Amino acid sequence: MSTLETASESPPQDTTMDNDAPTTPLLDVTGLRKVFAGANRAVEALQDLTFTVSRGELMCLVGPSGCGKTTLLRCVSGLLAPTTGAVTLNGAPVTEPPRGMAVVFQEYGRSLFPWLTAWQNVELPLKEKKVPRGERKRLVTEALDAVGLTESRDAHPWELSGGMQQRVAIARAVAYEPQVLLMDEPFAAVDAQTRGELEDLVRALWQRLGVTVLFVTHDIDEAVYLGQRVVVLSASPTVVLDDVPITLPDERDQITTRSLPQFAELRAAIYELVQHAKNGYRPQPDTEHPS
Amino acid sequence: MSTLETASESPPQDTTMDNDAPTTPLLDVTGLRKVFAGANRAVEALQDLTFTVSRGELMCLVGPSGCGKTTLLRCVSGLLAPTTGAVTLNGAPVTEPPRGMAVVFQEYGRSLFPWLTAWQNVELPLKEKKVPRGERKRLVTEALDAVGLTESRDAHPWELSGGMQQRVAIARAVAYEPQVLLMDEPFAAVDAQTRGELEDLVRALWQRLGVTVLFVTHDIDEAVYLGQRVVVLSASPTVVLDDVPITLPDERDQITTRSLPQFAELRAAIYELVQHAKNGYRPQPDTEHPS
Amino acid sequence: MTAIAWGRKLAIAAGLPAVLVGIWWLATAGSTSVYWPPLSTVLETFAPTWLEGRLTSDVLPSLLRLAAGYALALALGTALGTVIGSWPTVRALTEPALEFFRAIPPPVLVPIFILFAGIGDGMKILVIMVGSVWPILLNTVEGVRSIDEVLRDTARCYRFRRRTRLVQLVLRGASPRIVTGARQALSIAIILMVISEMFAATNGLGFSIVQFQRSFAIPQMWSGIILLGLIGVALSLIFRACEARVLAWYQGQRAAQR
Amino acid sequence: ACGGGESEQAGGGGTDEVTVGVIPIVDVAPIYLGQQQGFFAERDIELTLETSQGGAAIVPGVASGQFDFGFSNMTSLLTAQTQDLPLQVTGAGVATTGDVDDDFGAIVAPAGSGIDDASDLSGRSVAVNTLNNIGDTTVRHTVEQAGGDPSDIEFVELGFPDMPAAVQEGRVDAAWMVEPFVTIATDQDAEIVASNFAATHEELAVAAYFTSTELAESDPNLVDRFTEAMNASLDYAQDNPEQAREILGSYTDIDSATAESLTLPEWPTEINEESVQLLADLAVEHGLVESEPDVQALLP
Amino acid sequence: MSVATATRTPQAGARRRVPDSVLGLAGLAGVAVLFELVPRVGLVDERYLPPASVTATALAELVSDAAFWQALTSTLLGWALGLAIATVAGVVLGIVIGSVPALRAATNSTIEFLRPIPSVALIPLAVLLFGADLRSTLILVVYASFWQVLVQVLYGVADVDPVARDTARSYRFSALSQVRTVIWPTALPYVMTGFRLAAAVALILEITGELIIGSPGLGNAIATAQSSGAVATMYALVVVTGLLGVGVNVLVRRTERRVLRWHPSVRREVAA
Ligand SMILES: Nc1ncnc2c1ncn2[C@@H]1O[C@H](COP(=O)(O)OP(=O)(O)OP(=O)(O)O)[C@@H](O)[C@H]1O
Ligand SMILES: Nc1ncnc2c1ncn2[C@@H]1O[C@H](COP(=O)(O)OP(=O)(O)OP(=O)(O)O)[C@@H](O)[C@H]1O
Ligand SMILES: [Mg+2]
Ligand SMILES: [Mg+2]
Repeated sequence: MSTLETASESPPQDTTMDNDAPTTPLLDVTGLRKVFAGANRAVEALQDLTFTVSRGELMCLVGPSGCGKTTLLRCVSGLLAPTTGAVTLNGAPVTEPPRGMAVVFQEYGRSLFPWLTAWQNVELPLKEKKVPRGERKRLVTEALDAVGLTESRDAHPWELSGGMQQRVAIARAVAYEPQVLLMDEPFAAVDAQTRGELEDLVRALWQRLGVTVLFVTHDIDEAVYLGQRVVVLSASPTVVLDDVPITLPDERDQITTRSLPQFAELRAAIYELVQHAKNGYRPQPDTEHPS
Repeated sequence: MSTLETASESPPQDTTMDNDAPTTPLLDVTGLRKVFAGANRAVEALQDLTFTVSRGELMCLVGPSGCGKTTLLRCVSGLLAPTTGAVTLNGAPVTEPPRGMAVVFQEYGRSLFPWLTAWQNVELPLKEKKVPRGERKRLVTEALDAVGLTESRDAHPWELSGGMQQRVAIARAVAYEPQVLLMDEPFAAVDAQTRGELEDLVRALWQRLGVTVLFVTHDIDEAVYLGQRVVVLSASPTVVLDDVPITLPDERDQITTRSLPQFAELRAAIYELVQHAKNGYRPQPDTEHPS
Repeated sequence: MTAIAWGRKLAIAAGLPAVLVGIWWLATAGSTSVYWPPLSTVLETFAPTWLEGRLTSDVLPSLLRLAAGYALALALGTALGTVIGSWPTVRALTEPALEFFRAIPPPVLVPIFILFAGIGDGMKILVIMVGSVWPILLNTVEGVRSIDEVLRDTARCYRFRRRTRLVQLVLRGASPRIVTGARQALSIAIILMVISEMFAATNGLGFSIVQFQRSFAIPQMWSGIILLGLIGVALSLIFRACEARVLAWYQGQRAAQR
Repeated sequence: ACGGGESEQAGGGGTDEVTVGVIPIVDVAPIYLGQQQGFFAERDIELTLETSQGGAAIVPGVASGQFDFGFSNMTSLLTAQTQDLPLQVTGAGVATTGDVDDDFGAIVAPAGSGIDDASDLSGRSVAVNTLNNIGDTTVRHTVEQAGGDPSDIEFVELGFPDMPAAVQEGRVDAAWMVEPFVTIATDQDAEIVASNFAATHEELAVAAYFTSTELAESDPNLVDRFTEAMNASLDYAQDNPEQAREILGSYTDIDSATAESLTLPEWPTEINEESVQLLADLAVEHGLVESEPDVQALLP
Repeated sequence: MSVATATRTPQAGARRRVPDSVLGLAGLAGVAVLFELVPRVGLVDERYLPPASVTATALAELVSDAAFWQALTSTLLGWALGLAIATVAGVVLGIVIGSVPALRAATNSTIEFLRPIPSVALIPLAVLLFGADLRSTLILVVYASFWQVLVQVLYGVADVDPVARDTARSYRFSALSQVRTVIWPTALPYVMTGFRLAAAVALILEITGELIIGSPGLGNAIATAQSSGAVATMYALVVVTGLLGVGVNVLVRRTERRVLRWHPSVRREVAA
């Protein structure tokens, strides 16, 4: 599996996000609250979320099922208006999807255009970005190759297995070379081996392009392996339970990193946090860690 | 989380499957081959699969993404006609979905009826099975409770998170009390903690009702933890790569079982097999294990 | 496809019509009723009535007007439907007014069309268009409204330009329903082709049928009705060929064995 | 109301229910008047009048026995006769005034159009309500008699109500219309070019009441009573034009001013056979029918 | 095209306070103004297309006339009856034909043959069978509107999600339950559209039938007004038919908002 070796040839990046000093937070989420008011039930999905993400950071989000990770990602991407609170990207409030952002949706199957082949699905956003034809062809080929779908490039989504569909969605985001990458359980449907390869793909992309990544996952090993930071969310109504810095070396490797004792420690700590979250533990105001 | 304690009250089971001696294989898959012939491409998803599953067995299926696990499950369930080969259930060839079978589809989102609430989705198959009202109510309540969705019972699928949708699909299968249960990556969208609970739910159901379970997963730990046997499939075009018996004690437990040295061994062996499969290794005729 | 498969297909398609024609033939065989002439008589009059000159003098002009009216309806219906389906406000604003016009019988509207478009082909094309635009419009609106949200979000995230969004998301997403509407509009257009020729016409298929009817040339009238039906079948075959191209992905998806 | 065959004999003391298909125009004023005056009730006929847009619905209705009687123009009846429809004329309906300057049907052209008499119509477009019917045959005949060439007139089919507008806006060069549209059009600066009915034959029988041969044979008594009542009505209308104008308001929406000024037709009780033969000849000549209609058989 | 943005952002939510009914009335008022202006500024002659105000006066006269209400009632009755028959027949046959592929293949050519035959061409036949009474018009109404429903239902049935269909099959839903629980809900949006189309077509045919055959009703009144040159009265009647159409649509939309609450088209607009 190639890892997009052609880093140096990537096109000049969109400038909208580069006009700030590199240390300022790129993304600022303040007091975010979202209530879904349906006809017969109102659900407070997010109660009060506040955190920041610096430029070029790789942050993982974990939390119990249904706690509001998808909702948070949709607010950050400007697809959903929060009930109160604000999302600021690069100093500007986010009201619609910002330029240079790519999202891998949890509902990967529905996010692919059924009338386009795998190749066309990956290519379309590049066309939109006005990437010249030759460059486009290279990016699409590489992305499909990186996710192992070279042979299925002419298949329509409904001719692909679940995992293959998900990989098309990943290839689309990867080929787009975004500045901000939001991924919502992107590897849920692929096998362990492929998963490892895709994890390395994301890290390679992140290191090569300096992308800021928000990565939602249920796999705690994955969160620890990938992230620089892991934010743990409480159960619904959701607040931030903890923000764990991952102090592993930057050069990571599926075998060695995962066998570090530090890895096991972090893993255990976060597992315990999620368990707490699942069981309804909520931080008291001014309390930092669960007992 | 309750574990459907009311085992003794379950209704008398359908008799179609009980007329054989308990040692005969319940399910017999012979020379199964499936070619998808599209307009511009033909894919040989399954090349030649042969295996049997005994009554009351819990078998896990693993294999690289896109190798044909879903296709296999669909052939077994009678939803898809194989190109050649045969599936026999209880001595009778399977040509349409047999009685007393439940399937949890990989595309959980699309398998829920959007016009019904979570409760109604779970209840509908029971209505079809003519389960009396009171009994039905009990089964649905218990199943939703077991997957932790008691509070969202009146929500429509699109008001639920991905993991919640998947749990509704699981609850539907569980409440149905099937004799054969086919599950296609049923826990892909739920968090680690919930996943463990659901694994225990499936094992409890299996032990209580003597269900025969075919369980597709990407998580090798899960396959080892759950199964009595793990069948490893090769990459496409697919054959059976290996059939690993899981020699763990029948009483399993998330903490102790997973920390058994035997668990780690099995896990490592299967991981290696999948890796082989992924890299295109195929068994030579009369060769049993990869080097 | 093999010859046998083709044969089977043909047999299935032609089976029921053959039975129905047989019944018709038998039921009217000895008929003396002026209005139900024997089918044999109708068929005998078919060739002399239509094949000797009327094909170019009446059928062709009708078909040309039909094509023009239908094409306009298709363009207008899709365009308007896309706009109305995309913005709920536009829909709320225009829907009652459109429903108002939709409920008015075309024959009653003809005098107004004559006022604006005269009595030539323009008026007839207008009648065909106005009558057949509705199924396309309604279906387009509903199709656009029900496009999958995740797909919409995807398009927004990747910041598709208006044009791309229109073509790749809205139109293609709604295309199964647009095609449904177009299919329905086709037969309505044929009906309106006849109705439009009841006003200020001097030639045309509908005109001829009405003339036969008025001069009590019943077998000829029946042969005209049969011709209309045949045209309907032929056009629907053409339509299906187009549909198979435009909706290949959709039909594949719905038939997909997964 | 349907099924004339079942109607009992008047001798039985019952009343016959009779349905008549008519067109809501000036021509049928007598039957409404007769109904009002009780001419039908006197003869044990309970009359129901059903309005249709034209002969296209009335002729089949009568032929199939759904209407007992109907009202239609003579050329339609002649055409139906050649197609072997079992119809029988029972009595006169309406006829031309015979006055070429003042008839209830006329060819009308915009003022100053250069069309001064019928011969000027050659090469022009003329609107008629239905093609290949009494309108265009009589117009052709009129043009021919005036010395023009009828072969290159372009006839256009247009409903009477749309004609005044079409003439005024120049969509057609001229139009053949009947009352009240002649009055409406002339009120709007159009001019009468010729009166085609009167010019064709001064006693032209334009339309008639008719029934099916079946009813005529099975219940001649009823047919006779209907014809008697009808003739009484025609005479009454002929003698009381003011009442005829008045009754228009009951079954049409013609406004009263127009009703006052429009030209009423003649309502004789006799059908001028010679004029019908002329219509038959014209129908043959202009290719409306393939065979010679049997005028004798059609008329009572 | 900012398809979805409008409803999502909170500002837009605040802007869209104006209720739909008000917007709809505004739209109708716009049409009325147009029809007032077009003849007034002399685009067409007032005598042939009277301004809206003149038509309104004629309409006011009409509604005070008992005969008008009689005509309206018989039109509505014939229309409702025909529409009901056509809808039920169209839905039932559509589901049966649509869910049995062999039937679909066998009937296809026949359906395509019958559909384009204009109801108007059937008028002589209808008259022949039933004369000028209600049933003739009823036949026309049913014949014409039946196809509207049928075709929509056929396409609706074809729209069933394969995964949902498989779910129903795997739980061994009986054929009838599959229709009730999977096919019907999927086809429902199509049925709605079919019904809306059929409602208008039925009204059109009811009125055209009355117009030409002469069975009692609004159409007959229009014919009388037409042949008397009473232009304003005629347009007043036309306005009435148009308003009937608007009324029907309001009802359908209401129903839709109730029964299609789960459908993306509705839930996006109601919730968000
Ligand atoms: N459109 C909606 N209408 C109503 N409630 C909603 C809607 N979308 C989400 N919710 C509710 O909001 C809560 C959070 O949902 P969300 O999808 O963000 O969870 P999640 O963290 O992504 O879960 P998962 O890991 O299972 O995907 C859930 O309780 C869900 O029921
Ligand atoms: N309807 C179809 N038409 C054509 N090809 C198909 C179709 N369904 C599946 N395939 C192909 O068959 C192969 C096996 O697909 P399948 O869905 O069974 O894989 P899988 O093992 O379930 O994978 P995953 O773990 O990713 O879900 C894939 O290569 C896929 O592209
Ligand atoms: Mg989620
Ligand atoms: Mg799969």
